[in-house]
This record gives sequence, C-alpha cells and structure tokens, in this order.
Amino acid sequence: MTNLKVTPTIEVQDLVFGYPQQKPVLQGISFTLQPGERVALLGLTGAGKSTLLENLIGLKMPQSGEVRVQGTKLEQATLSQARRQIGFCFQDANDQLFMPTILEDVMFGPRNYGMPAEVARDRALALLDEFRLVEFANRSAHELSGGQRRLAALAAILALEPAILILDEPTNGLDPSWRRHLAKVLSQLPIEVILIASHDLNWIGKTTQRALILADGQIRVDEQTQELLKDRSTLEHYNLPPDW
Amino acid sequence: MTNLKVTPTIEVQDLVFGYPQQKPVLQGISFTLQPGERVALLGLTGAGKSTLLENLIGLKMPQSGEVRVQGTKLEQATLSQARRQIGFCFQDANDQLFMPTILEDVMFGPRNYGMPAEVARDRALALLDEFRLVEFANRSAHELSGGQRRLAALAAILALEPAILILDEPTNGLDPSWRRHLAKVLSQLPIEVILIASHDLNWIGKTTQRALILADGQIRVDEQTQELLKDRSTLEHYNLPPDW
Amino acid sequence: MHIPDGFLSPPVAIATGIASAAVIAVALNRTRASLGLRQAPVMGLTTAFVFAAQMINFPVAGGTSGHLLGGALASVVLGSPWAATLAMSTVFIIQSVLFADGGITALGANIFNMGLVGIWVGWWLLQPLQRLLGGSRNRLPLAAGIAAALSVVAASICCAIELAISGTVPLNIALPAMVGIHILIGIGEGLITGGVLSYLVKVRPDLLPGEQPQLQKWLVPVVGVLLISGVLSLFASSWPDGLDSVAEKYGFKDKEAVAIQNPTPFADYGVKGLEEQPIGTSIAGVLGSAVCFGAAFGIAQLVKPKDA
Amino acid sequence: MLKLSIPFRLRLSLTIVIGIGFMKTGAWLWLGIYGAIALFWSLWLRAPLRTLLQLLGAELIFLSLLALPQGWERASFLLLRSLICLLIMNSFLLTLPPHSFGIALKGLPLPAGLQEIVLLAGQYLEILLAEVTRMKRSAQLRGLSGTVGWLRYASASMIGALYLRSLDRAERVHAAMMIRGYKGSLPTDSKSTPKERLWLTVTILTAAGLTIASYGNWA
Ligand SMILES: Nc1ncnc2c1ncn2[C@@H]1O[C@H](COP(=O)(O)OP(=O)(O)OP(=O)(O)O)[C@@H](O)[C@H]1O
Ligand SMILES: Nc1ncnc2c1ncn2[C@@H]1O[C@H](COP(=O)(O)OP(=O)(O)OP(=O)(O)O)[C@@H](O)[C@H]1O
Ligand SMILES: [Mg+2]
Ligand SMILES: [Mg+2]
Repeated sequence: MTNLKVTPTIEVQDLVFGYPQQKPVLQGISFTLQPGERVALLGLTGAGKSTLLENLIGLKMPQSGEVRVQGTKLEQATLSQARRQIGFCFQDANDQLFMPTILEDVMFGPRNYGMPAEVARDRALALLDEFRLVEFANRSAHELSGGQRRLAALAAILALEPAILILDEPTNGLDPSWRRHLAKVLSQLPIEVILIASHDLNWIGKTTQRALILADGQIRVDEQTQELLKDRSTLEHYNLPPDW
Repeated sequence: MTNLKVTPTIEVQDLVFGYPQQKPVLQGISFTLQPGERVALLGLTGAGKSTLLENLIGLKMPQSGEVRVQGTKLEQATLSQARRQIGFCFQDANDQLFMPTILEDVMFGPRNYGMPAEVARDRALALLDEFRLVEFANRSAHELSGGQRRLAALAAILALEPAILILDEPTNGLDPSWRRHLAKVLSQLPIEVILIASHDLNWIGKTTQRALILADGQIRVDEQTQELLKDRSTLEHYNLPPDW
Repeated sequence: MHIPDGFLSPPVAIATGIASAAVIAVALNRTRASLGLRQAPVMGLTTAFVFAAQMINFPVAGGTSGHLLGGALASVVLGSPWAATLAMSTVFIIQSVLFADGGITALGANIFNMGLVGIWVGWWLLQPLQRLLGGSRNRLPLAAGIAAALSVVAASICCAIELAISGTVPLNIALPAMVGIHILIGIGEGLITGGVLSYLVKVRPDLLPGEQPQLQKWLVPVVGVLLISGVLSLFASSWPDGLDSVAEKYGFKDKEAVAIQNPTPFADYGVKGLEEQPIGTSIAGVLGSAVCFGAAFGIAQLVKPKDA
Repeated sequence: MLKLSIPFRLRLSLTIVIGIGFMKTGAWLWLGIYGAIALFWSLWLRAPLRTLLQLLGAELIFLSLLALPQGWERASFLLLRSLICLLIMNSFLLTLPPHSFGIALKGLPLPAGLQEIVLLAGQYLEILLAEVTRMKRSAQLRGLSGTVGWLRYASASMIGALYLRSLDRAERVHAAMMIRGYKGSLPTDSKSTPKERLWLTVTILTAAGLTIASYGNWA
C-alpha cells in the first residue's frame, strides 16, 4: 500500500463463476496483484484454482464481477491484447503441446507474434537447452516422459517472454532437482507478476512471498507465504497439513 | 531373506529395454519384490521409471531379460493371467479414464471379470465414496479437476481388488490432505506388494519401507526407505535433494 | 470403397474432381460464415476424430466387425453438411496422401462419393426420418443410424456407376458387388452412428440438434413405403450373386482396415481391433442383422408417439 | 542422396502419379517407362524394400479382386498401373521421417482454408491416435472381455467418450494456441526454391509428355 498510484497488474473484483447446472465454484473472489509480486494460490483438490486461473485469462468468462489486466477490463475486445501479456501454463501439460515436435511447439508462440523462423528457432533451442531437452527437440510430445512434457510446456510458455506468468501446478511430475532448478529459473526472469497454483507447500515457500487460500469459493486467507507456512493451525484448518 | 522358499511376487532379471532408434533406457535391471513389501521407485525425470513399470505388466516387452510375476514368466501367453493380478495406475490419470462417466469407469474392470452389474455398481459407489467422488459419479472424466481425476483413476484400479498394486506417481496433483488420506487407504489394503514410482520423497517415506533408485538405466540403490532419506549425500549424489 | 489410382478414366476423374473442388469451395465459404475463427480447429479435430474413431473396431453381428466411416455422424455433430463435407474431404486427402489409401487421381471421385453424395443423402434423409419417427430428440440416433446406413449404400452406387462409365468394370458386375458389400458396411455404420449418438443424447444433449416438428400425417406412410421399398430393392438387386460372392471373396475385410494395418509410417500405432475376432463371416449372421435392421425400422414405426 | 525437402518430394510424387493415372489403358510401352521412373524413384529415396513389398502385396490382393473379372490383358494393365502408383506414393511415405505429416501436408496445393484444416487435422491426428492407443491399452489392462453385447456397448461408449474428450481437448488446445498468439493461420514457410520450381516444371512437362504420348497412335 506504499504506492497507490501504480496500476495493479491483475485486479479481480467480485468474480462469480459456475459450470452449467452446478452451484458456482467461485462465489465472489476479489484480490489484487501488484507489480513485482510472486503469489501462490492454495486450496484443496476441486477448490476451483484452475477455474479461477482460467478466468484470469478469459478462457472462462465470469458470470459476474470483473477481471482487469494492467488496468484494462478483460472482455472479448481486449482479450487478445491481454493474452499477449500473459503466459499461461495449463495443469495438464498435454493440453499445451500440440505441434508435431516440441521444437515447433516452443517456436509456435514467437512465430505467431511475427518473429522470423530463424530467430525463433534459436530462441527455442536456447530454451530447450535450459530445460535439457535439446536432444528431444524433434520428438513429439507423447514420446517424452511425464516430467519432460511438463518442462517442454514451460519452455513453450517462456518463449513468449510474457510480462505476467500464470502457472497451474508447475511442479507436478517434476523430480526434486528440477523443482529446485525451476525455482531458480523463475527467480531470474524479468517478469512483472507470477501467480502459481500449487499443492507443493514446500516449493511455494521457496518461490513466493504471498499466498492466497481458496476455499468454499472465496479467498479466505491472504498472507505472507512464510507466515502462513509457520501458522500450522490455519493450514490444518484449511485441510492443508504441511507435513504431507 | 529369512524365508527362501516363498515365491517372490515380482522378479526382474537383467531386463533391457529401449525405444526404437535410441540407446536403451533400461540397461540390465534386476530386483525382487517379496510378498508384503511396500517399495518406492525413485529416479530423475526421464530415468525410465514409467518405462520399467510398463515392462512389469507387459505393456512393453523387454528386449532381453525377463519378468516373473508370482513365479510365472511374463509372455504373450501368460499376460492376461498376470494382468488379472496387477492393478496398474498410469502416470497420466487421463489415460486411465475412458468410459462416459466415472462410475462406469470404476465398474469397468469388475464387469469385465464377470461381476454382475448390480454388485459392480455397489462396489464402485463404495469406492467413489471413499474418494469423495460420489456426487460426481455421473460426470465424465474431463469435467473433473486434475486431482479428482487422479482419485477416480485410483478408484478404478482398486475396484479390481488386485493382488499387486503398481502406481506411477500416484500423488501427482493431489493436495496434502489427500496425500495423507491416500497413505492411509494404501496401508489398509490387503495387497501383497505395492510398488510406487514417485518424486515425493516425503510421502514415500511414510508409505514404503524399501526404496530403489533408478539411474543410468540401472538400479543403483536398494535400501530401507528411512535409511535412504537420512542419507543426504547419497540422495544429493543421485540429484534428489530432499528439501525440494 | 476407396477407389485406387488407375481405375477411373480421365474424363470421370476430371469431372468428379471439378465437382468436388466446386463443392469444397462453396463449403469453405459457408462454414467460414457460420463457424468463424473457431472453424479450423473444430473442423481439424472432427476430422482427426473421424480418422481415429475408424480405428476402434466393433463387433456388429455374427462375428463381423466393422468400423465407422463417419460422414453422417460428422454432419450431425457439426450441425452442418457443409462442414461435414469439409471434414470428410480432409479425411480422404490425408488418407490418400499419407496412408496411400485411395488414389490421388481418384481423390475427386472419392470425395464426390463419400464426402458429398454420402453426406448429403444422409442429411436429406435425416430430418424427414426423425420427423417420421415422432420428431423427438431421442429419435435422432435411430434416424441418423438409418440415414447413415443408406448414405453409405448411396455412395457405393455412385462408385459403381463411376467405375462403369470409366469402362473399368461393367455395371452389371460393379453394381451388385459394390452395393452388396456396402449394405453390410452400411449396417455397421448405422449401428455405430446410432450407438454413438444415443450416448451423446444421454450425456451431452446440448451438442446435438433439437426437436423436429413431426411430419404431416399423410406423409408418414408414403415416406415409409418409399424408404422400405428402396431398401428392399437394393437387397433384391444384389441378392444372391453379388452379396454371396463378394462376401466370400472379401471375407468382409474392408479395405480401410487393411491399409491402416499396413506397415505405413504409422504402423507403430499398432492399430488393431479391440478384440481379435476373426472377421470371416457367416452369411446367416449377415442375414440376421439385415432382418434386425428391417425389424428395428418397423418397430420404430410402431412405437412412435401416436400423435404429437 | 540429394537432399530434397519433404513438400518438394511430395509434389514430385503427386505429379508422376497423376501422370500415370491419366494414361491410356493398354499403352504398355509408356507404362513401362513410368515403371522405370517409379523404380528409380524408390531406389533413390531408399525405400525399405521389405515393407514396400509387404504393402504392395496386400494391395495386390484387393486390387485383383476388383480387376480380375475383366479379362487378363485389361486386368493386368490396370493392376500394374495401380501398383506403380502405389510404389511411388509408398516410397515417399516410407521414407518420411517421424512427425513430419505436418511438413508433408504443407506441400499440398490446396486453398488456404482447406490447407488450414488439413494441417490442423494432421496435428490432432497424432494426438488422437496416441489417445486411442492409450484408451485401448487401459481397457485391456482392466480385462476387456465378455459378451458381444458388452463389448459393443463398451466400444460405443469409448468412441463416444473419445469424441467428448477430443472436443474438450480441442477446446483446450485451441485455447492454448490462442494464448500463444494464434490468429487463424499456422506459421508455415513452404516457399520452394527456384531450383525446386525448375525441377518440378521439368517433371510436370515430362509426365504430361509421357501421358499425352500414350494416347498417340505409334504402332
Ligand atoms: N468442465 C467442467 N464441468 C463441470 N464441472 C467442472 C468442470 N471442470 C471442473 N469442474 C468442477 O469444478 C470444481 C473446481 O475445479 P478446478 O479444476 O478448478 O479445481 P482445482 O482447484 O484446480 O483442483 P485440483 O487441485 O484438483 O486441480 C471441481 O469440483 C470440479 O469437479
Ligand atoms: N514413446 C517413447 N518413444 C521414445 N522415447 C521415449 C518414449 N517414452 C519415453 N521415452 C524416453 O525414455 C526415457 C524414459 O522415460 P520414462 O517415461 O520411463 O521416464 P520416467 O522415469 O517415468 O520420467 P518421469 O519422472 O518424468 O515420469 C525418457 O528419456 C523419454 O524421453
Ligand atoms: Mg487444478
Ligand atoms: Mg514417468
């Protein structure tokens, strides 16, 4: 609250969303993400984390309430502009990889934004190298192991050099050393805001400074990650036992 | 080694397997699982854990070496008999769910093995209840959250009441309280052998007694889980930092 | 029924090619208007789906197994025969180019038969049939099943005529042979289309077109008699020599299945039947399913709501 | 072997096949010339002989059923002509590196709208085929067996589920593409080089020449 004049990067107000023929999953969500923040989104299985993230990027449109990205309200007309800013990584890496080879997959975004093939290729190869996937560059996604697929999906997102990064359970399927490496990669990126849905309390303790808990369709807790992780009774109350 | 006369539940000898046009992923794997054991299979992303597990159930056939399930060598002729004994849970829960609704998915196995529809239905509902999915019984798998899908896949496998349980990263996408609950469920099952590939060192510390580390195509470590978890230098050596 | 290269005379190949190209052009225009930017992915997926679904083999009856061709199904789920024409044309293009299934020079004819005649006959039959059966959405699967079966047969008639005009096979041989085998394929097609749609009616009714107003009363017997006599005459023309000999020779192993199991670059997908049933067939089973087909049609007539 | 781009190889194959397809029936001499070209093509591409033979064998059975009722002379011409076409196409297919459908399909001379659908279908195809395989695998592991009725029900359900799943999948994949800047056309670059254009023209002229010549009265 030191600088009220900065436009929040993401602003969500009274967002309500439900799937057809069900009671709403999100029942009035409000929060604000300021430039520079690294934020975790916690919550039980089925709490609605993925649903919320998909609302932030206009993959789902709220039944009421609104989402603002860098000050602009998210609507059909502003969608492509907002998406240009956001890198979004799906919970299921398979949804992300759709080109014949993972090299083409990583090149896909940059190419769409008009980067010449050669330049895009070099950037893609550099990223694949970072994720130690260069030797698999010409394989299709289903010829990779689960963890490698996750890494390829991350590379494809980072190739866009987004201003905002939204990750849905990025450590799913990664081994401990990759979790460590990913934390390092994320800490070095020149990115305005990172929002991460995760069940990996340990990992978010090392990568985020602020944590939100989503329960019963609302943001129930909004605290410093470190404080929250020490507060065992709150965690237990939201059924997030920290030793598991 | 107290009782040498017991037939090992699973016996793998000099197993070699490679994907076409690549150097072998598994280069001579040997180990034995005795009745009553709960074993973890560790290893980096791309180490070949999933590949090894799929060899145990004949989804892939070794290029050399052999696999014995309850004393019988795994071959085309003995495959269906062996599979009748084994419950196998894929790394990707989507692979497991293919029927229109998850109720039918859970009923699928029992129905194939000749259980009358009514009985199968009751068993399926009981299992879905255990995994708190009853209210979603008539949904199709892609209308569930990632974690719920994982749980449905587990229910579908447990419905088979297998003698041997092989799980490929079962805690992927589960929240901490489900990880805790799953550990409890597994500990109560009357199952001969459980083999679990996982990256979740903390969780396998609580669910298994023995751990294998797969690296460079071979089983490099075969130790008590508790001992291994205390042995930080070995873990670091295999690039499995325990704090991540 | 994929016609290979070299079996059509240039005039026939060119004429059907031009006809198909024209229809594709119109279809592109129509679907772009109705589906917008989403068109390409949705079409691409439906196409791929038809392709993939062709690989799940089905026990039909009496030991036969068949698989989907998918034209009628595509037009129902896409809600437009134009879109379905595009999807099916794409299937044939990919099949001929990447699977060597169906000739390059015969591509126009293959699209014309299965992607055009097949789809439009099915589409035109669909709504009258659904109305004939009472118009409710629950009748859609049956109506679509029958329409799908007949559309396959219609396509095969075109195919026979083209072969005859090309001077490749005389009509008196081609017609009974093609029609005979495609009655069987059509039955399978009808069962699968109906089955998939009944499933969709159950779980995702929103994807399917809604109720149809019922036909004028006096039309019911007329359309019914026309359809039934159409079906019967097809049987008559093909029985006994066509059906019998073709069944014996081909063992009902239909061509598409062969091509996909061939060692093309995709052989590693290891596409086989769900269950390894021998595909050789007893004629009795075939007859049986033909009778069932007729019976189902008759029963549907009886159970339809008295008036709506 | 000279390195030819995949779309170019496809275009060459298509040109020759179309030339053969339109030949006059019974023009044995010209068919022989085309046959020689086809053999040269498959040797040059180094198509694996065994697989090629298996494949042609399987086709031969089917084709002969269609052609045999028409007398030896005609039938054998039709068969041989079809086989030569198949030889060319299959030589191309069997030497295609893995995951290059997309690239190959880009070589097709199609209108833009259709090209887009074909490319996307090619893409989804690989995803879906993998999915079908996995569904079947999983069904088998859980003991798929039983009466015909049950099997029929199970497989109809699986096709239905496959459709819904692919639809859902398509929506997600589409979303993933939109997020990464897709605006209705895939980034493709299949511009052929001048040299390729020259060779293609030569091939087209040769094929046209041979085919037209087959209609001439040379005897
Ligand atoms: N397509 C859908 N149709 C209907 N209901 C859905 C659909 N997708 C999700 N749901 C339901 O909405 C709720 C929230 O799902 P969501 O995927 O957002 O959960 P999540 O917090 O991401 O869980 P997880 O940690 O398991 O990924 C769940 O109860 C789920 O069953
Ligand atoms: N279908 C395939 N074709 C070719 N290579 C493959 C295929 N599937 C896996 N591989 C390769 O084999 C190696 C082992 O894969 P596997 O899936 O067994 O790893 P894993 O230990 O299960 O990894 P993870 O922890 O990421 O699941 C990887 O390097 C992978 O790229
Ligand atoms: Mg989620
Ligand atoms: Mg794995």
